[in-house]
Amino acid sequence: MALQEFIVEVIITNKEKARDPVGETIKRDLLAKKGYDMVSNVRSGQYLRFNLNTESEERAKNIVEDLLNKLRIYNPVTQNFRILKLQKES
Amino acid sequence: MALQEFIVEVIITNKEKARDPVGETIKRDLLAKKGYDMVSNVRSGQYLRFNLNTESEERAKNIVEDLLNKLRIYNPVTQNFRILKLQKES
Amino acid sequence: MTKIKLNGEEAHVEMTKGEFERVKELLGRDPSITELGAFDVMWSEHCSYKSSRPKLKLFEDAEANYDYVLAGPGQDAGVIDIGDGYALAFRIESHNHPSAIEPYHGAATGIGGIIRDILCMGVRPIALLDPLRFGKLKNNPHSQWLFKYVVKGIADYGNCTGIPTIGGEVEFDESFDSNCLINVACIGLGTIEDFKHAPSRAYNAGDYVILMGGSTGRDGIHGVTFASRTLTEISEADRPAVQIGDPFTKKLIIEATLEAVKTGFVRGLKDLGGGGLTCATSELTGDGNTGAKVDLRKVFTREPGMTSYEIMLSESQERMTFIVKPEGLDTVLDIFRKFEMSFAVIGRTNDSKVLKVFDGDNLVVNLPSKALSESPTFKRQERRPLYLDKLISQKTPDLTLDLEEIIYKLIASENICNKEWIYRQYDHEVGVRSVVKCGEGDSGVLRIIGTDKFISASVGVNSKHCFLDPNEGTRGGLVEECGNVIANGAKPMAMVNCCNFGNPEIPESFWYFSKAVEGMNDFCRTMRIPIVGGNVSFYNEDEVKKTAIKATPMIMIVGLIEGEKNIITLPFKKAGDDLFLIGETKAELGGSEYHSVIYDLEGGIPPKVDEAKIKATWDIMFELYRNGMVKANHDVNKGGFIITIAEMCFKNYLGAELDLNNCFDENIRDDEFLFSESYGRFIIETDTNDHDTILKLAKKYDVNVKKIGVLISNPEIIVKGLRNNDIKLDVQKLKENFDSTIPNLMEI
Amino acid sequence: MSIKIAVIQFPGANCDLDTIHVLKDVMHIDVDLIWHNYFKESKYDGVILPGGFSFGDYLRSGIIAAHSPAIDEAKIMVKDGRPVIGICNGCQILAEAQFLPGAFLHNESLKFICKWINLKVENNNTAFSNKMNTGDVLALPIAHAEGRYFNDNVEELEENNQIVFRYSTEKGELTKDSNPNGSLANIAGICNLEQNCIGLMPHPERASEAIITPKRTTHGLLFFESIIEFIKRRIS
Ligand SMILES: Nc1ncnc2c1ncn2[C@@H]1O[C@H](COP(=O)(O)OP(=O)(O)O)[C@@H](O)[C@H]1O
Ligand SMILES: [Mg+2]
Repeated sequence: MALQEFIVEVIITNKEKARDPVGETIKRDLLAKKGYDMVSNVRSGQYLRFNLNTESEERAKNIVEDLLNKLRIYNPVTQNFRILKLQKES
Repeated sequence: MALQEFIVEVIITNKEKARDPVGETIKRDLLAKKGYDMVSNVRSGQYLRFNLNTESEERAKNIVEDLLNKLRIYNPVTQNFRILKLQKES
Repeated sequence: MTKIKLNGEEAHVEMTKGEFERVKELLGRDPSITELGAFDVMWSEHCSYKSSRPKLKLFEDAEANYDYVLAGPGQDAGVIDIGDGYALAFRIESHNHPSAIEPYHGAATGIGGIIRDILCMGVRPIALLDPLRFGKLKNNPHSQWLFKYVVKGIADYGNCTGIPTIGGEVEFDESFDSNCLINVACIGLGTIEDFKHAPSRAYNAGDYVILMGGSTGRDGIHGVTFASRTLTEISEADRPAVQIGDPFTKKLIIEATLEAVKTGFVRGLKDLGGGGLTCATSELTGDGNTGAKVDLRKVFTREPGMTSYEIMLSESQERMTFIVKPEGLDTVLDIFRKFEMSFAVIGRTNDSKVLKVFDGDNLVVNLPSKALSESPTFKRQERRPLYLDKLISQKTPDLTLDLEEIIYKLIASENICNKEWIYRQYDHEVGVRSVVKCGEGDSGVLRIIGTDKFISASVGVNSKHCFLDPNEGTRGGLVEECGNVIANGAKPMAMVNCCNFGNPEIPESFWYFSKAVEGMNDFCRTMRIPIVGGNVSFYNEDEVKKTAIKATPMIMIVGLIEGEKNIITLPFKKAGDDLFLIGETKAELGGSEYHSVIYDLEGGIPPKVDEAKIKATWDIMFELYRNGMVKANHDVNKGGFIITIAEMCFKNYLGAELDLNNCFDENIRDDEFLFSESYGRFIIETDTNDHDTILKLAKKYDVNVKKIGVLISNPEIIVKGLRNNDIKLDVQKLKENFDSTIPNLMEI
Repeated sequence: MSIKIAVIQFPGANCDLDTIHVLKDVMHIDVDLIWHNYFKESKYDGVILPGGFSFGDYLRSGIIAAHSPAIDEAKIMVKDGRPVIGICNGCQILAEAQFLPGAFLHNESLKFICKWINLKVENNNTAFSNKMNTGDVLALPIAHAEGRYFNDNVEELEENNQIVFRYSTEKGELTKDSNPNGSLANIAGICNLEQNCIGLMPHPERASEAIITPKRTTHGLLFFESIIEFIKRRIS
């Protein structure tokens, strides 16, 4: 099968228990600067984008999941990850 | 109008023409060395998730765009941001 | 921007029409587009010092006049011989403009640049310093944002490369609101052998030219633009104006470079900074009186389709050029391979004295090696600003406020308060050399492992004083920075400076530069301190207010301490000891913190410097040191000696009882005495037994020395003998005020 | 009997030379500095992973170095009971390599912190603490951005005696103020079940010579002496 380029995007966030000082600080700043009290929560995380040449979207996703786990790109002790819906880049 | 809770997710990355040493290092020193040659590029970035109580999705998005700019959460000189499609959290 | 005609097309360049004519004359033909770009960049103010060079000629003789100076102005860094076979290199540079738009990456790449300058002297970078200027923090989110991310940028880059930031300085003042000053300094240590191995010149024909480090991208190209077409498809908007630093790669470059230098096969070394490969290849061959043939297709690029113009002018970070002996090529390349550094052999030197750059088969640059460094200079007009007379004639208002309140307020001022918020973020101990650490003394003191020698470094200047009188203010800055190293027991050895001024085309701005340089030159000649390097940053203007920044000729002094026992520290040690004020206190409140914090006043005559008196003060200090009589020392500057004493009380939580009767002359007011910023003063702690000897020495050296009090165990400062009521200050409260200012402003 | 120690040089390590300096120049121990790709365990009685920023600490402190071939070698050493010590970044690497339980997160303040702290000895049975007494309070500096220890299960660590050092006051009290980075239960150093693999965030190599310590102490030496003592006991 011909190879195609796929883009897989991943978001890694801290588990709730591990706290998220970045999010907490942004929230505190927002409230301190007033006018943004409608924001009730901020969480931060890490974003990674992989370009892969594979046979299918499915396969691309599987590879990324595999490398996230095998290479511990996220740390399962403290973090979760989520793969974003594939969006064809413009 | 009644307020509703919306979740707005943002991804901040360095502009494509700017370097991204984190992504480069992940690719060169981790993926390439562990045999993931199908990965042709890695970019890193920051992820932020805001919970807001507003009248509408549109308004929620506007507020987030406004605060990203006003509070200099991203720097337009070197970075871009992108708001993800609203996804109802499970 | 100037419009010129090149090959029938209209192009926009930074250079003037006259300069373009000069280029054509030099070549006897039209330049190629790559050559034009090369001249445009190399003849820019930043690279060529065309406005400042005529003035900086004053400094040229350091190498000839001081036997311990190994490299003086004109080299990538100044280098001195500190004995025992060791060489010390140091330099200071500005990164103001990039940091003002992107504080994090701007400051980080500033650190990256200064490290490269030191590295290309063949020595290991062992310390960083960071004198900074911002607008006031209070009620100014923009200043807070700049300050926060500049400090983080310096921290992340310095910490990651494993070079301790051992000191710095910061002032907050409205004139820096939109144009902050980010100056960074680096010190390197190596053997004299190391230094000799790595001249930044290519002296020999037949050596290999190697590019090592990060890949070459389109960053930082200040393009010559054509009216009718863009240079490449990539539009300006897609080019990031500010570069992204990569401290990890820099760390590997440092280690790989030092290991390569140790082999003895490296014959020349040059970093790639402003002007990129153009600057590196032309300076290596031009200064070495050789030529070279270089092929740009060998350069490893980050993006496809880069033109020769772009490759030659790219300012991508983290790259070095090596000139390597043919027989050592494999050895050197193996070292690069070990560190997994990218590299390319891009050419060879020859004795043609011509730099030929090929893009595959196309000859794109064909210039005499020296041509690019032969920029024209400008004789700029200078004129003293008219507003100064009015400013200087301003008087200190009558003293009606409570002195205690004033002191509590002064010690909390942004310019005086504790700077711990900054240096806690810096790894100031990596390298296991830091003996006097940040906040523990007036200077940073490093040991030279394996010897009983120590170096001391301090950086700064008082921008308010320089604004009112650039000559006195600059000489004052020298007194203060020398005073800082002397306070820790060191002898000042050499100076480097970073001149931050406004637009040199405006006579008033150029006058500031001119007077500052004259001040530096006069002082350093009189005091026998070699000026071994510098950097000039012009065009520092507030675009909103259309005014220049306060003139800031940043001074860095490096000193030497022989023997651990001669290191002096700042904190008071023991109740019962005597306190002496060394040096004369005059009614000099012009440009003081007292004026600005208490009266919001910017005027008055700033303190004057009398070199003869300063010399005598230093002499007596060194004699006191030789006699082992000084238990603590801190020089006096912003806020006056009462602030100095308070700072000395904090660490060991001691107090002081001062009796100022007979200490100051009749017609000086209490506030003038307490808050004067007269230069060249120290507060020292001594044993009561030494009292008489000290006063005898004062006579011998004809220095104003007054016992002003004693240390007490109760943590309070009591001041008697004023014309007003006695003062009683709580050391705890002083410390709280001193400590809380920056955290309160920054940590919301 | 000659004892030989290895200090691994990961790309981006920056306390490697400092550690070598203390072992070699101050303690006169036979020690090699070895580039991570070249490290072979068989010649060594113990190994130290020094501080710094391996691979720039990009992605997460220690994670990329945890995939280095040097870690496979170190694993052999952990298994057969030789001391494997991680200091600061080395400690983060050992956690990412799962030699040690838990993880190190960004400091609560989100800032890099360089300062002297007090460290209380909780377990003096390990390869890195046997020259100390339980309850001793030592002066050491920290210098890190990601030092906040986290683990799902502290009780288990406590039961197994895996908490070796904690941040404390000068008197040994475990207060919130004495915890510089928000570490769980003030934890500053941990070990594996066998107590031969230890990770410590503070820097003993910066506290081993009186001239560079604020109170002229040399507490850092106790750590390195413990390694030697552990090796001697093991060999004999
Ligand atoms: N920008 C900075 N970076 C690092 N250290 C700094 C900075 N500014 C001030 N410091 C440190 O804070 C301490 C006090 O600085 P300063 O108030 O300028 O000294 P002085 O008492 O000589 O005027 C010194 O150790 C100095 O090195
Ligand atoms: Mg001082």
